[in-house]
Amino acid sequence: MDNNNFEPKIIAFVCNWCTYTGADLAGTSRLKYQPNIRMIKLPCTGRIDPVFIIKAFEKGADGVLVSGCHPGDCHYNAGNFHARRRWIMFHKLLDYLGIDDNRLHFSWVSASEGKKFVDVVDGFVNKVKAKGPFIRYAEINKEFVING
Amino acid sequence: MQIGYYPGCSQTGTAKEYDKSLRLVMNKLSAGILELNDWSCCGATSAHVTSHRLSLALSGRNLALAEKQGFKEMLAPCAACYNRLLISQHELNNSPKVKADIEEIVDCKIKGDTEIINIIQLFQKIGKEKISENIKNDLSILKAACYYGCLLVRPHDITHFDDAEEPVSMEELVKTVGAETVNWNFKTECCGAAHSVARKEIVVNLSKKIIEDARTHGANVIIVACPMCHTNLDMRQRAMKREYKDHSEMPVLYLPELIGLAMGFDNKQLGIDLHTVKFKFPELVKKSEEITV
Amino acid sequence: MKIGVFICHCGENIGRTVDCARVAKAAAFFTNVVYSVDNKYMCSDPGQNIIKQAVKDYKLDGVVVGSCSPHMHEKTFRKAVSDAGVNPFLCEIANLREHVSWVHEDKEVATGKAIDLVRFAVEKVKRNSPLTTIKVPVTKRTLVIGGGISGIQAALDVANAGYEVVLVEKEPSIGGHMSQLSETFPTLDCSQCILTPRMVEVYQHPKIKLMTYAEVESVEGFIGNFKVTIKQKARYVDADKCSGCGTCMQKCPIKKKAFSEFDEKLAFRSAIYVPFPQAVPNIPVIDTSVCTYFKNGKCSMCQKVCDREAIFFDQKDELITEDVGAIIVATGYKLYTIDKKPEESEIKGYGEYGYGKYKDVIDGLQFERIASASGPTSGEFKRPSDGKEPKKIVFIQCVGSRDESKGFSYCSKICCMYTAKHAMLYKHKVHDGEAYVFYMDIRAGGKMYEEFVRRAIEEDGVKYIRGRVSRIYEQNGKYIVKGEDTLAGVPVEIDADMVVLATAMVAQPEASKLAQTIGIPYDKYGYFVEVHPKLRPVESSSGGIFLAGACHSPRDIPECVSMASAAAAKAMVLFGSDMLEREPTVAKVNELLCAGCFYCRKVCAYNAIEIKDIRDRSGNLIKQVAYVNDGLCQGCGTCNATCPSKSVELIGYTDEQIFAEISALY
Amino acid sequence: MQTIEDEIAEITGQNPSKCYQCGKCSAGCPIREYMEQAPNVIVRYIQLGLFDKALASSTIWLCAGCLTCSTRCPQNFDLAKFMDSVREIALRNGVKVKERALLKFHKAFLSQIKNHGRTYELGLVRDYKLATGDLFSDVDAAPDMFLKGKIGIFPHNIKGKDSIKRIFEKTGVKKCK
Repeated sequence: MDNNNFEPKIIAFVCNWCTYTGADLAGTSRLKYQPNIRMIKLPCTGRIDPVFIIKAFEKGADGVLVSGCHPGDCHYNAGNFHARRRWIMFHKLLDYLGIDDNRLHFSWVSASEGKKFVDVVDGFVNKVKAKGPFIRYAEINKEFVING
Repeated sequence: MQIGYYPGCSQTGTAKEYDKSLRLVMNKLSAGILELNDWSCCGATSAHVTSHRLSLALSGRNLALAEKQGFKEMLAPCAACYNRLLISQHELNNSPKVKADIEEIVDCKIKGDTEIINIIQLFQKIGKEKISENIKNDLSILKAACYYGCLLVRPHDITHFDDAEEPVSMEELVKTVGAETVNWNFKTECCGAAHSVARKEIVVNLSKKIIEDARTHGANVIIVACPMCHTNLDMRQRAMKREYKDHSEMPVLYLPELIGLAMGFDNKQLGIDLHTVKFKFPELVKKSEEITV
Repeated sequence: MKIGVFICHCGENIGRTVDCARVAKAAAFFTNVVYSVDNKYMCSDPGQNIIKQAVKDYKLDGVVVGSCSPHMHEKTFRKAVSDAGVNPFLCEIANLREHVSWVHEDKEVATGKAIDLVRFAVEKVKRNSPLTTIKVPVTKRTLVIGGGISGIQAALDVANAGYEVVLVEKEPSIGGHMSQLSETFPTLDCSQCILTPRMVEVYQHPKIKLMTYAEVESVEGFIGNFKVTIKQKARYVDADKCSGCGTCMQKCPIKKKAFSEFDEKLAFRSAIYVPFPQAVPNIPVIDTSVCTYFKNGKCSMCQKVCDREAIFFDQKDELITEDVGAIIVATGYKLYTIDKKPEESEIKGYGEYGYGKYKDVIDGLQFERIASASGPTSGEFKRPSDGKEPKKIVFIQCVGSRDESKGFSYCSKICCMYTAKHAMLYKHKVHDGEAYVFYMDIRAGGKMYEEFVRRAIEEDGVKYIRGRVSRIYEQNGKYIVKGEDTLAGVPVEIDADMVVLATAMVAQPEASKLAQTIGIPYDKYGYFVEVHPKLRPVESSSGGIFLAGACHSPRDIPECVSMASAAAAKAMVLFGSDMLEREPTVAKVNELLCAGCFYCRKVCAYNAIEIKDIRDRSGNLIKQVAYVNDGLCQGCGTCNATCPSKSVELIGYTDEQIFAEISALY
Repeated sequence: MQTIEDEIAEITGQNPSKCYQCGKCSAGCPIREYMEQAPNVIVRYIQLGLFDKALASSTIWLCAGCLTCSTRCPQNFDLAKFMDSVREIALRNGVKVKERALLKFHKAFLSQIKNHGRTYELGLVRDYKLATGDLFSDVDAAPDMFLKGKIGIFPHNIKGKDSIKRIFEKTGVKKCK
């Protein structure tokens, strides 16, 4: 399939205090980024359950972006540390589930990093565009439909 | 310990006594230095003031040769050569683009892993113990002003010399061979270097300042580690005499010459007699005779 | 559930790139949406009335507003909804401005994204449950960390408003750097004369608990309810018994071993000492690193001569805990210095100035001590090396400031002014003396500041030379200063008797450690960071923790004082109400599911999860389950994500709600 | 169109606008008193786009490359390297060099390298003297050095002479004589 006009679907799980606010800042500074991203606001990256991400892929996302406060300045002192610790295990799980972990991107974007937010989004969107659509789960789902 | 040796042009001419004394001392310390085959000029000042790429390439060639000859470390006793080789290596290692360009020009690969060392590092590597074992003469009557000049210590982030403003590593060596050192201001002040021929008056004035500061701080000899510095500080004293009627001579020795004296060699063996300013210490000569008897 | 959708044009801001009418139409077809409309300004009164009216007319029990960021107007709309009699937490915001119209250009795409975001919100609100805000009590006490002018000001303001204050200072006396200063710009009034009364006021204030020679060990809890542990270092002197007569200090045999910190190493002090005569409290401490008794038990002179028997060599450090509702951090700054032995100093550099090598090349604070009437030279200008009066002084600005290679990139802000003051003070005392100032720019922004500098130049004849000095070296008793006047384009060489370096203001070395202890962010220099540089300059991002003075950035006395008062005001705002309202986003435990593994406790940063016993009627323990303390829970949801049996849920962000949002994708 | 400022940035890998004109370089420059403009002024010229002024200045040729400025610059701006690049550009653009003698010396020096691989004093002195026409300076030093055998009479030609020629051609530095 031709990836040039392929517009990936990307779900972003962001924390309310840093990245969501950073995205607001990108807005107030009228920066522009690619529209493929749909943000889901959570209080803290610590809240993000790996299952969310798998769910996202199952529901047809081509990529998932996770972003929160920088290590050290989590609004909840330690939430993002726990999150970070969780990801380390999580990569293996993804692999096991047949999801190329290049489709998953973690980054730390603070409330003051509107520009960085834009770079992260554009960078990741392009990366996923290059990889093409994530069909595996879609197909599996089809099979389910067929075989009832 | 087998160290590569990049003499540099001066060593074959204006600074042949530097070369002479160095080899002599190294023999005495039974630490071999092996001359780099078919080495060419590093380009010195003239190259880098006219073309950045030229200076990189000229030094690059020698770096490549050193690697061919399998030198882990290579000594460049001339501060200028040391500086050019080091900077070129630094720039090559820090920019793949530049590296590719220069490799194409000199048409061979440059790994850039030969450690370029200066005269002071050389003696540090040999070690104070080993040096002091070979000391025969008492140099305590010498009040030495150690003159580092520019290119030995700068740029600091590349040379990583002990201190950019107040270096002391040469003093430590000089103390090891029994001479006293003086604390003075112009350790790293510039002598005018490459302007020696074309703008002599500049060099004469700068060098005069340096010599006088050494004198006022009680020095009776200046120790250098660079042929250019030596040319300017020693040879130009003739001109100083004409410029400043009251100028009284100040002997200038290369570091290896001083170490040589301590080891009991005489002026002739070390080539000190080739200097413009005569250097005689009867007491010393006597002592060495006593020992040889 | 009956949901109403309201799309705001925000004038042109959203309308320009998003077809709001189309979004509203599209939303009308979502399940449970019974009403959908767009309007020019939703946040305006008429706009809000549309919502209220619709709630009544269509019996809405869920509302989605597509507008600006929830951080802007979520409160506004939730209030509107609750005014209309619907629980405010049944209102969700879709961010169509910051996240759509302002960041995308293509109207088609933007509109599409807007519709998606509204769908997300609808799916979420469907699963919202009515909530009531949590109320927690406020402890109306304030902890002030640091007893410099900022800490003193903040403490006095809060205390005078009638609230208790705990003031913690790590040095033996309060007063900070201001107590070291000779005179202050631009009025040239005596620093100690204006400060000392304040220090005494603090000491005598019934509402202030002063703890000097003490440090904050740890901070637990959250806004309104902090538990602070403070380490009171052993003074070896009983504060209640000591009368401050000072006999111990006079008799102490240690005379020339310890440099006086207060006099910036220009004088010595005894082993048992108060930093300076006007110290508050006027109770000495023993410096165990030099005291003979602590070295070899030989001497106990101070104990012998103390008729109050106030000296106890066996005194130990003790830990004290205090409950406070607000914390004001005022830990101040340190001067960029190189101690007399450069190898011992934490900062290298400026060898070209002979800084740390030459006795007469000193820094700003040392000059303050020399100029101060209470200083080692009792205010007479004598240079440290030989005590002679300097006839020519060179002042150099921006040493360590605006210098990314040797110091810090930032401007230390106060040096221009204090250098002008130094030169002025010198000229006033030594009339035949010459004062030269090397500067890069003169930054004299402030009331009567520029005028002050002009006075130094025009009336007192201080010579200003624009350029950085390159080298200073000693030549027969003089210090040769090599500079360039970049305005005239001529080299300048001055043979000075003394050189004063206006060295940079830097963050306290332990600042970053403290920041981690109390949980506030700090920048790469170690300065503490405010929530918003323009609109919330004295609040840290941790609720209830405020910033005052030079711990935030280089600033002069008036700025420190005003910042301190601002921080105090913020604390008092907090104390204005007895109960704190908090978002009800807290974790809840499903006790039936909970297996009692208590992983959640391990990850909870607030110790909000307790162990609860479940007993049958006859009171036998059946099992233990996790229990969330609403007061402590901050709602980060880490427990939720960690719980293996999914029996902890974060209200407002339940798995169900998030799955719904995800499923709503495309 | 690449401006001279861009060229400099390319050669030195640093942006001239980094310099904030504090003058510490000029303050510490050993050659300062002989220069027609202070080193920081040359940077200023470039910053202001007054390229001709910069390229024509004697200052760029008097810089001895002692690196004092680069070592002490508070902005980590390598001024010595900057000066090299300005000189290089001046030559490329055929700007009339005020410090003829210095340039002639450098050219004489390079021609030695080009032709023999190493410098060879007699040749160097000869070329230089002929170029500058000042035959009688250094009368104090030269004979003395000559007698002491410090001035080689015959050039020492290295084996890899052609590789050196190649270097000169490739780097476009042809006219050394």
